[in-house]
Amino acid sequence: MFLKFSITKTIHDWLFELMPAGVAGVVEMILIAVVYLLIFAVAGLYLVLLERRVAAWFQLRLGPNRVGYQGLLQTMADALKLVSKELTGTEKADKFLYNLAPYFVIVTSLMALSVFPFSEEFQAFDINIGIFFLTAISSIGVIGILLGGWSSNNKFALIGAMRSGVQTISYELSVGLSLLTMVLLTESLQLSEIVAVQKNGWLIVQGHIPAVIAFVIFMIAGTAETNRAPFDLVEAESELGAGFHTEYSGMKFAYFFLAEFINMFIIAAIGTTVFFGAWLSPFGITDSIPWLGVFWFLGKTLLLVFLMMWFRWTFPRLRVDQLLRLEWKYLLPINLFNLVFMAGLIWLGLTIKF
Amino acid sequence: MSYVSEIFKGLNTLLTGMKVTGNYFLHARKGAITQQYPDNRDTLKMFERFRGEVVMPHDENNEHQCTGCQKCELACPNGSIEIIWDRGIDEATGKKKKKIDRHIYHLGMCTMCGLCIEACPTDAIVWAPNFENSVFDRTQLTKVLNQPGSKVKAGIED
Amino acid sequence: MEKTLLYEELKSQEYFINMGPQHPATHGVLRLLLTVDGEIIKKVEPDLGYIHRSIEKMCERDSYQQIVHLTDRMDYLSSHINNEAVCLTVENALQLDIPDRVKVIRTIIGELTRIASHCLWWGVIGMDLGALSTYFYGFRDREMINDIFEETCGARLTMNYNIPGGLMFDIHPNFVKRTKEFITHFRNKLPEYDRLLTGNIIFQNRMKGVGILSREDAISFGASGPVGRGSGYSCDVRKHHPYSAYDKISFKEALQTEGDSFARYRVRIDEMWESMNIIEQLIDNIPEGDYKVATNAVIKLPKGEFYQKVETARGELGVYIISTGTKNPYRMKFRSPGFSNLSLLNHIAVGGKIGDLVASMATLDLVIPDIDR
Amino acid sequence: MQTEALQKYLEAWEFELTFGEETDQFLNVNVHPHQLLEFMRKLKSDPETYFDYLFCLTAVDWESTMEVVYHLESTKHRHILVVRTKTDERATPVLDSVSNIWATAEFHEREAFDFFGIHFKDHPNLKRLFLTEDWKGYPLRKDYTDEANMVIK
Repeated sequence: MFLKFSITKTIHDWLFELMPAGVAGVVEMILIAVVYLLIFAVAGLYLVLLERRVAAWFQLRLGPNRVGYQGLLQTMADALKLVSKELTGTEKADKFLYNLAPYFVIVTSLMALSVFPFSEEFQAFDINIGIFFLTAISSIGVIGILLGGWSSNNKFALIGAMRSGVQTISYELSVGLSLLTMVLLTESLQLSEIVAVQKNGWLIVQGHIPAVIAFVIFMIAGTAETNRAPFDLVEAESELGAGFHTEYSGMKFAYFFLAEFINMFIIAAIGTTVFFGAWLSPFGITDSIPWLGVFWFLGKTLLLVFLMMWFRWTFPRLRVDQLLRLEWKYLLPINLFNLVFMAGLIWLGLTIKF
Repeated sequence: MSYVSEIFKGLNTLLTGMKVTGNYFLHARKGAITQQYPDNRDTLKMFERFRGEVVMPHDENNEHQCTGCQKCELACPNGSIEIIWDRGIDEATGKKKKKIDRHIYHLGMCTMCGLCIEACPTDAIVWAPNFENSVFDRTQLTKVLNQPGSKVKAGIED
Repeated sequence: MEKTLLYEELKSQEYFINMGPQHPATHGVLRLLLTVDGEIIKKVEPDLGYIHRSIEKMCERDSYQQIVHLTDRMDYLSSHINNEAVCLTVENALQLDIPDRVKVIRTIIGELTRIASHCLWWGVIGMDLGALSTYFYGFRDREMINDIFEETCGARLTMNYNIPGGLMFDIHPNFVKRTKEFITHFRNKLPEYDRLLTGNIIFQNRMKGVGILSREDAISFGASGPVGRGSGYSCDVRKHHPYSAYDKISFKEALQTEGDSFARYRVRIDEMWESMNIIEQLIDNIPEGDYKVATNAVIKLPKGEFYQKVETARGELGVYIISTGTKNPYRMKFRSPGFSNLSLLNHIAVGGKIGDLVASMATLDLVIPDIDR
Repeated sequence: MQTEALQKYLEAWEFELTFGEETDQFLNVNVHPHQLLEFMRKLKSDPETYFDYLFCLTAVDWESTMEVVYHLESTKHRHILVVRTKTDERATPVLDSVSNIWATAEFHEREAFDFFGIHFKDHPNLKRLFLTEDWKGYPLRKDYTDEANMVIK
């Protein structure tokens, strides 16, 4: 078990004092799960709100500002509405898969969250294959999308699902390769190790040119992997209506919707961890106060999230063949070249370390 | 080499676009073009020529200027105006004269074309800048324009 | 033997999609029956009539003044130009001498209408291609024009400002000032349109080489307006059959020769510049005079046939009146630009992807009430 | 070509044509339905006339006869001609389709079929365009009545 608790050390000790070790372990797991679920249900909702407000500011509007102070409760109200809505569906849908699909999507996106180092102590699982785990998990979500699109017995949904399959499989490569480029620097897949390496300077500084290239590719491919504009062919409102979730309503739709936003958070969080030193403060200005790490982590992540929102509200959508051309003709060759470039840099010892 | 320059050119166009939206984002505070409608009701003022609905102005003596000539009814393309009239005796001259009983206006059928107001020889009906025309029952959209007990102003001839 | 069987199973099948009548890209209640092979379009068949009101039949029972307001409801984005078309037909038939003031005001408002329509189109084309912010930027500028219209004639969209014989009432005193303000504002904002969308590499890739229409096909399909001009076919009615004040001003006809969606896009952007030039030529010297000439309360057209072409924001609108000398037209036909432009959709969309269909449909700039008269 | 010159030029052709009055806005020419297709082909292919742009195609119900009116323009010479053809048959008037000469005629002829019930021979896809397949009658004909949907003033 790769549990690492310090800030919650007291709870951990108390639990193990109270009951036998096996039971305590299970109880502890459940506690972690509940805490993470709660935090990220709320975080997902506020990401939705953030997106709506940011979109409004890009578009000369005000955005939701009615429910609560400055609309802070707007998405809560939306969630309540979605919970109370009737779950409609197509009659000829493959019921089992149709109902299963949303859980695939939401569960995988929640799973990925568990490995992030929010601060030095606040990390649920610090597994030694962290990066690998993240890339593996984040691509499972596409199964949910494929299932949802295929089983809802709707042609628009089917087209959306097929596009999603094509897109995620292609862009998975770029995400993996650009992370691999950085792993060359850290020499470890474990997230806590990756952060530890960055105490000598964030990886984007350490790796300079190839790191910046890797970051740009990572952001492009990451946006594509979360199916967000300009790569939102899966939903492509003006082409496919609502795409793969055309036939979903109520809470099932909300799962897809929340998962999209949590996925966006995940991509931004990976970017933060790998390129921008996770919870490390710039130049170590707040090293003496460890709990501020959470603030730095979230701050950097939200900046990247904002960048993705900026993409979304500026760019038109690609066509499906252009999407693939971008990946196979541009991103992948550059990425492979970049990998060699980075390896060369490390071999020659040209990285910047403070 | 064109491969590389192509990429840089492409990225450059994308950044140009992001600069435009980013600029709007930074000036979002004062740049909002939308209105918070029910809140700004007090300050919201329509232009004077705004076509909201047809009304018949009455003066303080409860007198209007409609002689019941029915030109508006004829001009209306979709039958939104109905005039119910009879012949009454003019008090001043003692002659028989056309008099409106009810000037009925179906707001629900009106397309705001303004032909009735163009056609009116005595300017008895005018546009009102009232735009909040929604009601719960469609029958409420049928309005009687002349107030009860009103009569035509003296000396109005068509 | 087994190999062919496997091939039979793997062979792709064509399937139908119903795009519309409720679909975000069809901008109204247009229904397209698509035959698709995977993502590739094999056939597009429009199904119309969801909002057909039979305006032509209604015209047969209406007087000539009343017909004008029905035309507002055809191509509602260029309602003023539609009104003008009917009024011009009636005025030509009656051989009325229209004051210059009316002609100039009609031209200015017509060009403002064109800019407003193209602004909306620009916002919507971005939205169709997934760039949602353009919608609001386009609407911001269109809103200013709508305010000008509202101040002058009381309505924002279905204006009904023209009557046979002139205008319903004179322009508002603020009209000139506001129009000038708008022109200065829009001259700053139009380059922004280019920076945000025109230059964007994704947008160019989506538009270039998509929905190609050759010049011969454009003429054969009766394409007009920016669709025809995007194919290098000079079809501007304002140039070839000038009406109102268009014969007194100088302007360039926006022409592109590529014939693809991007050419049509460029034509519309260029047209906005040209429209601003036209307005600037006219706005400072609106001649004094009457804003209408008196007509009979009941207009009776002489026996005969009258045809008038005008250039709306979408192309050539024709008004064809057959009169038998009564107060109603015997037959009234509107040759709407959108109807002809829609008929070539199948021609340009086949072979493209579903995304291409959306892109080419956006550059055709269809307004469904214009097609479903 | 000017109107008179055009009329002269057309008169030289071997068709039974009757021309409209001089007061008309454009040059009107009546052609017999049998000769319609041939005449139209010649109008388009002859380099002197070269009417390549059919900008309006419509039908008119003259109570006893059905008439189809074609407005033609040449994009090269910029002259306009109105071709009209009449048929006495009212129940199922049949005319030749010009849709293989001008592609735009396909939709316009479908519209005319939809509202006037004029059948165009050799039309690639002649079916209701605006109205539903099972619609009874042809609404723009003068004798069409529909109590439910029409408001008569």
